[in-house]
Amino acid sequence: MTAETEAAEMQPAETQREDLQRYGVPYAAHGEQKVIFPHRDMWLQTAVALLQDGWNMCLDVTAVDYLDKKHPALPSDIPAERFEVVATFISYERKERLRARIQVPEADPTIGSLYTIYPGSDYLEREVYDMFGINFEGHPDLSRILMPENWQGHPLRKDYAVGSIPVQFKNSRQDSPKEGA
Amino acid sequence: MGYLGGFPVTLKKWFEGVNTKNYRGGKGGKSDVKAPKPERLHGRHVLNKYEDGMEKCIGCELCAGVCPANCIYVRGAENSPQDPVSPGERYGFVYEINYLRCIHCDLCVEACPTQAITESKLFEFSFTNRDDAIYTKDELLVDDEGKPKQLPWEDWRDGEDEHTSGWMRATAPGGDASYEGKVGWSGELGYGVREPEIGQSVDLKASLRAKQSRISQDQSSQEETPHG
Amino acid sequence: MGVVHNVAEDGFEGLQHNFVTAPLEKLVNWSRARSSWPATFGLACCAIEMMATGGSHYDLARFGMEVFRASPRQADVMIVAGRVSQKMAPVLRQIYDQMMEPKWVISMGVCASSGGMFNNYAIVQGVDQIVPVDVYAPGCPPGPETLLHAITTLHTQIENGELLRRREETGAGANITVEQLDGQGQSQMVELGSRT
Amino acid sequence: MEVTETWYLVLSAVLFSIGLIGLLVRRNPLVMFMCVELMLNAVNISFVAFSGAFNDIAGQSAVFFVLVVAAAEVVVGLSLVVMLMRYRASATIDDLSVLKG
Amino acid sequence: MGDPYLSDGVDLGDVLLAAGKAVFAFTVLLVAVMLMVWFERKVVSRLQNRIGPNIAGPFGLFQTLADGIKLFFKEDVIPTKADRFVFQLAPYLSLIPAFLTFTIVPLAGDFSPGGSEGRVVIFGRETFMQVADVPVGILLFLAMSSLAVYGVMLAGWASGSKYPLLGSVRASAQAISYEAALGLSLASVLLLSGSLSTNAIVQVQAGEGFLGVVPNWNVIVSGFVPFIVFLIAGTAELNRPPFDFVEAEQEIVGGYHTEYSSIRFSLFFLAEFMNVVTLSAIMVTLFFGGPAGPAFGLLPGWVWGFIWFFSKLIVFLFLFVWFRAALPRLRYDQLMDLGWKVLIPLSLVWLLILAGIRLAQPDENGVSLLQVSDNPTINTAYFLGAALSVFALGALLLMVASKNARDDRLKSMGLKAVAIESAEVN
Amino acid sequence: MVDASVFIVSAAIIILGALGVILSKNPVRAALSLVASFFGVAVLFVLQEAHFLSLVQVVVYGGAIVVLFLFVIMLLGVDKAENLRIEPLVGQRYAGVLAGVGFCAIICAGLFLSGPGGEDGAVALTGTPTQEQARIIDATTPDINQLATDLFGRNVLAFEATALLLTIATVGAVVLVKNQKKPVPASVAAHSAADSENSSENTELDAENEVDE
Amino acid sequence: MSLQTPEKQSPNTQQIENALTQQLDLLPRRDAVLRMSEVRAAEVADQPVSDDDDQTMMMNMGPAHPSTHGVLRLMLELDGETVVRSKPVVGYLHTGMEKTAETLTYLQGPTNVTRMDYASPLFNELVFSLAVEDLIGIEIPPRAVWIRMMMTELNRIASHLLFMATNGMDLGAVSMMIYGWREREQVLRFFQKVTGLRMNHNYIRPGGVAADLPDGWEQDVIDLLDMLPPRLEEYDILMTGQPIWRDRLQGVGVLTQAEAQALSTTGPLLRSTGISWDLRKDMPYLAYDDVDFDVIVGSYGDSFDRYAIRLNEIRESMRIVRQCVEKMPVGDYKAQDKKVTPPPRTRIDESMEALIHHFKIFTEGYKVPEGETYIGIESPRGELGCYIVSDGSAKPYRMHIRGPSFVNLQVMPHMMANGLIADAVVVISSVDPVLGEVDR
Repeated sequence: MTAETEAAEMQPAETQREDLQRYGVPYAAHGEQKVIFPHRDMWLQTAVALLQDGWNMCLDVTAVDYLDKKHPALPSDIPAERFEVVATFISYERKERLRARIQVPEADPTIGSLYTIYPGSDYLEREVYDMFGINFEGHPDLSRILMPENWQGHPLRKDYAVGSIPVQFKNSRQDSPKEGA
Repeated sequence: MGYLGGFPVTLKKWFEGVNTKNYRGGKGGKSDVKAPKPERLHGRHVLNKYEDGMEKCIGCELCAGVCPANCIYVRGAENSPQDPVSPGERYGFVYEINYLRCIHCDLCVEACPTQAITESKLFEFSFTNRDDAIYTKDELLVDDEGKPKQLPWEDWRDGEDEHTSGWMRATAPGGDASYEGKVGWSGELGYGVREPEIGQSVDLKASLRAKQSRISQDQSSQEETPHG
Repeated sequence: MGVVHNVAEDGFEGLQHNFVTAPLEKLVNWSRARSSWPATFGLACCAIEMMATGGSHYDLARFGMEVFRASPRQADVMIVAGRVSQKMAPVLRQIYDQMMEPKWVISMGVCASSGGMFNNYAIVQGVDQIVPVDVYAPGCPPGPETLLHAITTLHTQIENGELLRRREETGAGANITVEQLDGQGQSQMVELGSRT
Repeated sequence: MEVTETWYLVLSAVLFSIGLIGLLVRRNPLVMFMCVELMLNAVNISFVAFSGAFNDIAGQSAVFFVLVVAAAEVVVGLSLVVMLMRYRASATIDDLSVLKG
Repeated sequence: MGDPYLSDGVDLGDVLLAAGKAVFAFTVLLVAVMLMVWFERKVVSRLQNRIGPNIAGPFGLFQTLADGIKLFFKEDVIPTKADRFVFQLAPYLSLIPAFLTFTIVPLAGDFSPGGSEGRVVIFGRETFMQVADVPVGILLFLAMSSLAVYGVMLAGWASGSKYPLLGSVRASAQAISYEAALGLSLASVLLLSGSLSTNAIVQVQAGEGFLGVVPNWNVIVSGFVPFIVFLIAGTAELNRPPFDFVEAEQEIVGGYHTEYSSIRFSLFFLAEFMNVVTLSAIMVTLFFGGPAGPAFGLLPGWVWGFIWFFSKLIVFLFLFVWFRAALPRLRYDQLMDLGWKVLIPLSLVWLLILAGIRLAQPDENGVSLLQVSDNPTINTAYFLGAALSVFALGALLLMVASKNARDDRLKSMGLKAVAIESAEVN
Repeated sequence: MVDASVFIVSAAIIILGALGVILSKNPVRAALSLVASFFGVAVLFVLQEAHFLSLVQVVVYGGAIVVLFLFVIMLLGVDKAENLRIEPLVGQRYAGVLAGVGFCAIICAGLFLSGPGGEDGAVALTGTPTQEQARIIDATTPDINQLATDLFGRNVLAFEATALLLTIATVGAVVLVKNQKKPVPASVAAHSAADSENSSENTELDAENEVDE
Repeated sequence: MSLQTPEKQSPNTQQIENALTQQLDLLPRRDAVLRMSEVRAAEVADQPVSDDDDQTMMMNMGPAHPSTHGVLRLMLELDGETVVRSKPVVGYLHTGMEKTAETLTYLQGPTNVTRMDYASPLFNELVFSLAVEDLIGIEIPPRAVWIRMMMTELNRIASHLLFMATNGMDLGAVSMMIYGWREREQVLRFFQKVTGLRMNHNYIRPGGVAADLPDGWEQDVIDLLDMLPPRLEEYDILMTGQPIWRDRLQGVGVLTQAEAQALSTTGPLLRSTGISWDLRKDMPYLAYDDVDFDVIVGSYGDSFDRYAIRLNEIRESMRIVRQCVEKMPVGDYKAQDKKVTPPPRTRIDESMEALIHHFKIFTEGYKVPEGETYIGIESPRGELGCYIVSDGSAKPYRMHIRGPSFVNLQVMPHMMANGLIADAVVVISSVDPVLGEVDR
C-alpha cells in the first residue's frame, strides 16, 4: 500500500467520524479498522465511555515496544513513547472492532487497569505485565503469568535478546577443499 | 433406553473389524505394514543427482537461509574443472541436516532452485544417539540409481523411494493456474522427468466441465443418503 | 522424595552373571520390553499425535502400552511429547525422579529433542539437558508411525539389556556428550543429561 | 487342654478392662468410641460363652441385640463427633464442655 | 449340611484334600485373573476397532505375565510421608479377601437331575468341588467384600498425599452405601433357596424350570430385579467402570494406588481383577445356577459342571468389560444417589414382595404360613397386592421427598437456578 | 487341643488389638487395631459354633462400624497423632489404669473365688437356668434357624424395639448433621450453601446399613 | 492521516464508579477466583491439611495431570471434594512464539504460528495470512479463498472431534475417546494428502495457499463427509442420549450471559449462553457470505450446551465443506503478485528475472508496508485474533496472537465454584483450552 492510497483510505466516513468523536480523544480510521488514541490519564474514563457506548467486550490487550522505531500511523500531535498498549474492543450491535492505542512512557510504565470495567482483561493485562513490564494500576493480581515467578526481565521488550543457541552440526568446522588444498 | 444405547454401538464395532495397521517398526515380519503414504508427504530429505550422476546441489544456501529452524548447514565450494561434482560453478561441499531441529515444513524444497533437495516418503526413523540425527551429505545423497540411502535406524519398505519429489511438484506452479501441469523441473536420477501433479487439471475448461458433472452426481447420491 | 533404592546396587542387575541369572535377566528384559507403560506426559502438539497413536489406527495397545499411567510411580517410559519450557523443566525433572527404576525416556519430536524451531529464551534446548534420553523421534510432530518406530527401537534396546548397561557405565542417557559446533566457528560443550 | 467357659470369661474381663482404661485415659472422642466398642465386644464374648455353657440360644440372641445397639450408638456418636470436629479439627473430648449451659 | 468328607472325623487325608483343593482353587483363580486381564484388554480393543495386545506371546496371551514380571522386578519405594507399616500392609488386605471369597464358589460338579448333587469322589473321599462349603457361605462373601475395602482405604490413607486420600474417602463412602444394596439383593436369593450355603443354592437352581426349557435359575425365579441390583452394586463394589471413582484417573490421578509401585501395585492390580472374577463367580452361583446344567455324557458329569460354570463366568467377565467400553463414568455423588435412592429402596421392596409371595404360597402340606383366603391363588394375590401397595406408597414418598429436597437445594443454591432462568428467557 | 491353640491365638490377637486401640497415638492405627480385635472375637465365635454371629460380627463391626470410623477420620482429616503427654486432669491417667486393673481383678477374683473354680466357675457366678427358661441348642439344625426362631419368637418385641431404635438413631444422625452451616471462608459464604449435604448424606448411610441385618 | 481532537467530554468519576460496580456485579462468583501467588500456593499445598479453622485444603492439579489437557495447572482450594476457589496457572508451555515471530520473515511466519493452537493449526495460519495480506493490501484469488475456507472448516471438524475424544476421556467414556481419534485420523489423512503433513501444515500462507488441492480431492472430501454422519449418530447414542452423560454435563459449569460477556469469552463458550455471535456470520471473512450455514446457540450455558454446540458445529462445518466442494472455483490459488509469490518453477528456467525474484523471496523475504492491523477469525475455540505491527521490513516488528483459549481460561474459576472435583474436570474439558495457544 502506497502512502497516497493509505492517506486516501484514512479519510473517515462521516458516520465514523461521529462515532469516534464522542469519546473525546484523537482517532483515526482506515478501512474497517478504527483506532482511537486516548491519553494515558484519560484511559479509564474513555474505557467507561466505550462500555456505555455499547462496546461489549474487551477482546485483547497487548503492547508494543517501540524501542527506537517510529510508530506506524500515529497522529502527529501525540507524543510517541517507548511503549504502546493496544486494546481491542468489539461491539455486537455494530459488528465492529475498535482499537485503542495508548502511549506509555518508559520512565513510568504504568497505566490504569481495565479490570473493573472489562473484567475479561484480567489475564491479558497480566500477560502484558509479564512480557513488557507495564504496570496496571488497580489490577487485583498483577503477577507473572507465562514466565516463572522468579524470572528476570520482560521477554518481549526489544532490548531482551531472543536467546538462541547455535544449532549442532558435524562438519561445520571442516575446512573447505580450497582452503585445505 | 438411553442407558443401554452404548452397548449395541460398541458391540457393532467388533463386527466392523479393526482399523489398525499392524506397523511394528520393521520387526513384525510379513504382517508389519505401514499406512499408505500420500505423494506430498514431507519425509526425510534426499539430495538428488542428475541423470549423468552429477549432484544437483550448487551450494547456494537458499535452503539454509529459508529454514525457520536453521537446521540446514550448507557450505558451497568451487567445482574443480577436472572433476566437477555439479554442473554449475559451485557445489555443496558440506551439506547437513539436523533432524533434531527439522520441522519438515519443506520450505527448503520450495526454495531450492535446482530441485537438489527433495523429500522422500520415509518418516519412520528414530535415533538412539544425537549424532545419528545429524545427517551428512553422504547420508542424504541418493545412490547411483537415484535411490536414497537406507540407514540402519530407518525403516524402508519396497517402493518407498518413489515419489521423492511430491511436494516440490505440488508447489511448482507457484500458485499460477496456467502453470499447472507444466513440467518445471529437471529429471530425477532413476525416475526421469515425472508427470506433473494435476491439481485443477491442465485444461481448466475441461476440468470445470468434469467437475460440474461430478458434483451433480454427488448431489444425486447425496439426496439418496441425506446426512445428519 | 521417597526412599529410592538403587536398582543398580540393590537389584539383581548388580549380580554376577551366572547360569541362573542369565535366563532370568532375559525373561525380565522380555517382559520389560513388552510391558513398558508410558507416563501420561503430554505437553504440546506431539501429545496429540501421541494420543492419536493410542487410537484405533495405530493402537499402542499392541505393545501392551495402552496403559498410560497417570501416576509416575507405575510408569516405565516417559514420552516427552512436545516442547519443554523453562517453567516446565523442573516439573519434568521431578516427574522423572518420581518414576521408578528402570525407566526410559523417549524424546518425541524436535522441540523436545533440541528445541526445534523455537530456538529462544523460553524453551529448553533439548530435554536431554534435564533427563537422560534413550530414543529421539524426529519430526514436528512425529507421525504416529514415527513414534511407533521410536517405541520399537526402545523395545529392542530394552530387550537387549543394552540401555541399562550403557547407562550404568556412562551415568547418562544415550551415550551423549556432543561437542556443539556451529558455523561461526565458536564451539561450546553442551552437557547432555547426566544422572545426578 | 479343654477350653472352658472360664477362659472366655477371663478374656472378656480383660478386654472389658482394657476398654475401660482406654475410655478413662484417652481424650480423642473417636478413640473413646472405639473403647466403648471394645467393651461391648467383651460382653459379647461372655454372652456367647454362656450360650455355649448353658446350651441356650438366648445368649446368641443377646449378642445380636448388642450388635444393633452398638451400630445405633456409633451412628449418633459419630455424628456428634463430626459436628464437634467441624469446628475444631483438633478437638478432644474436653471441648465438649462447651455444651455446658 | 456341610461338606460330606468332613462329616466323620478329620484325618490326614482330609487335610491333604483340603489343602489340595485350596491350591487348585488358587491356581484356577490366578490363571483366570491372568486371562481376564488379557481378555479385558483384548475385548476393549476389539470394541474400539483395535487389535489389542498381540506381541507378548501368541495373540498377546502372555501380556499379563509380562506385566507381572516387569512389575515384580521394578524398583520399590515407600514415600517418606507414608505410614510405613500400614502402607505395606494394605495390598495384602485387599488381596486376601478376594481369594477367600473364591473358596466358597462351587467350581464344578454334576448338579443335573439324577446326578450326584455336586458330589465327586477324590482319593476315595466324597466331596464338593469347592474349597469349603461353609454353612453361612454367602455371609462369608458379604463379610469379605466388606473387608476388601480396608485395603483400598488404608492404602490411600497411608500414602500420605492428597489424591490417594481423596480416593480412600471415596472408597469408604462407596463401600458403606453399596454394601447395603448388595446385602438386600442377596436376601432375595436366600429367601428363595432357604439356605446360606452356596452348594445348597446351586442345588435349588439345578431342577427343571418353567416348561422344562427355561432353567430354574434364581435370576428368573426372583424376577430379575435382585440380579440387576446385585450387578450394579457389585460393579460399584469392584470399583469397575462406570463406578471407578476410587481410581478415576482423570479426577484423582490414580486414587488410592497413586503412590504404589512395583510389586505392591501389582498386588492391587491382581486383587482388582481377582475381585472381578470372584464376583462374577458369585453371581453365576447365586443367580445362574453355578455349575448346574445338563450333562451330555461323553465326559464325566462334573466336567460338564466345570464347562457350564466357566461359560457362564466368561459371559459376566465380558459384561464387565463391556461396561467399561460403553458407559461414561458417573459422578461420585450421583453414585451415592443411585445407591441410596434407587437401589436400596428397590431391593428392599422387592424383598418384601418376594417374602409376601413366599408367605402366601402353600408349603408341601398345602398350608401357607399366612392365610387370608383358602384359595391359594387369591391368597397370593392378597399378599402381592399388599406388597405392591407398600411399594407404591414407598415410591411415592421417596419421590415427593427427593423432589422436595431438590427444590430446597435449588433454592439454597439460588444462583444456578437464576442462571438457568435467565438463559431460558433468551 | 486344636480348640485351645485357636483360642490362645485369637485371644492374643484380641488383647493385642485392644492394647493397640488404647495405646496408638494415631486414630487410624487405633481403628486398625480395633478391626484386628474384632476379627479375633469373630474367630472365637466360630470356635463356639456361632457361625452366623461370627460373620455378622465381621460384617457389622468390620465392614460397617470401623469403616465408618475411618471414614469420619479421613473426612475430617483428624488423623493427626494425639499428644498423649498432655493430661487435662492431673493423675487421671493413673487413676484410670488403676480403676481398670482393679475392675479386672475384682471380676477375675469373683470368677475364681465364688465357685470351686475351673469348670464350674462361670456357672457358680450366674446360677443354672431353669429348664423351661432354656432354649436348648439343637446340634442338628443350623444356628441361623435357631437364632431366627428365638429372635422372631420370644424376642420379637425386643427385635421391633431395636428396629425402632435404629430408625430413631438414623433420624437423629441426619438431624444432627443436617443444615449445619460450615464456617466457610467469608468470601464464598454467600454463594455456597449446597455443599454441606455431602457429608450429611454419608452419615446417614451407616444407620440404614444396619437395618438389613 | 486524518486526525481530530474534539473537546473533551469525559465521564465524571460518578459515572466511572457506577460502571465499576455494575460490571463487577455481573460476576457474582468472582470470589471464587483464587488470588494467590504460585509460590505461596505450593507452600500451602505441601501441608497435608491446613490447620486453619476453615478446613479447606489446597490442592495442586497439574501441570502433568491427565485431565488438564496438556500442561494446565490448577490450584484448587477444596472443602472436602468441593471446589471453593481456584486459579488456573499457565505458562508451562510458554514457547516465546511472539518473540520468535519477530525473527522470522513473513514467508516463514506460518511455520511459527501454526504451532500455537495445535488442534486447529490452519486457523492460525489463516489469521496470520489475513493480517499480512491486510497490511500489504493484496487481493487473493477466489480459489485460494475457497480452499482456505474448506480446509479450515475441515480443521474445525478435526478440532471438534478432538474435543469429543478428550471430553469423552475426561468423563471416563474410553470408547468415545478412541472413536474420536478414529474419525479425526481420517481428516488428518486428507490433510496429509493436501499439505504433506498431519499437523502444523504451513499450508495457508500470505497470498494464498501453498499448493493446489491434489487430483481427486473432491472424492476424498465427499467420502469424508459421507463417513461422518453415521459416526456422529453413534456419538449421539453413546453420549448425547446417554442419561449418565447428561447427568454429568447438564447444569455443570454454568456460565451466565453477563459473565461470559464481562469475561470476554468467545466461541462455543459464549454461544452456549445464548448469545449468537459467530464471526463467520456476523463479521464475515473469506467467503462465508456465500455459504449457507447456521450458528449453533445454546440456552443454559452449561457444559452440555457446549458439548452439543461443538457436536452440531461439526454438522454445520460439514454443510459448509459440501458447499465448498460444489462451488470451488478454478483459477489461481495464490495471488500472482510478484511481491509475495515465488514464480512458477518453469519460469525459473526460462527467465533470469524470475530466478532473481525467486532468490530474493527466499533469502530476504518480502517487505510489508509500515502499519498495524488486527484481524480476527472464528477459530473452533472463539475469536482468534492477530495483531501485527510492521516497520516496513521483511519481518514483523511485533506479532501478537489473541488466543481464544487464553482468554476463555478466565472463566474457569467462576464455572468451577461450588462444584466437585469431578465437575472441575468437566469444566476444564468443556472450555477445551489448547495450551499451546494459551501460552504461545
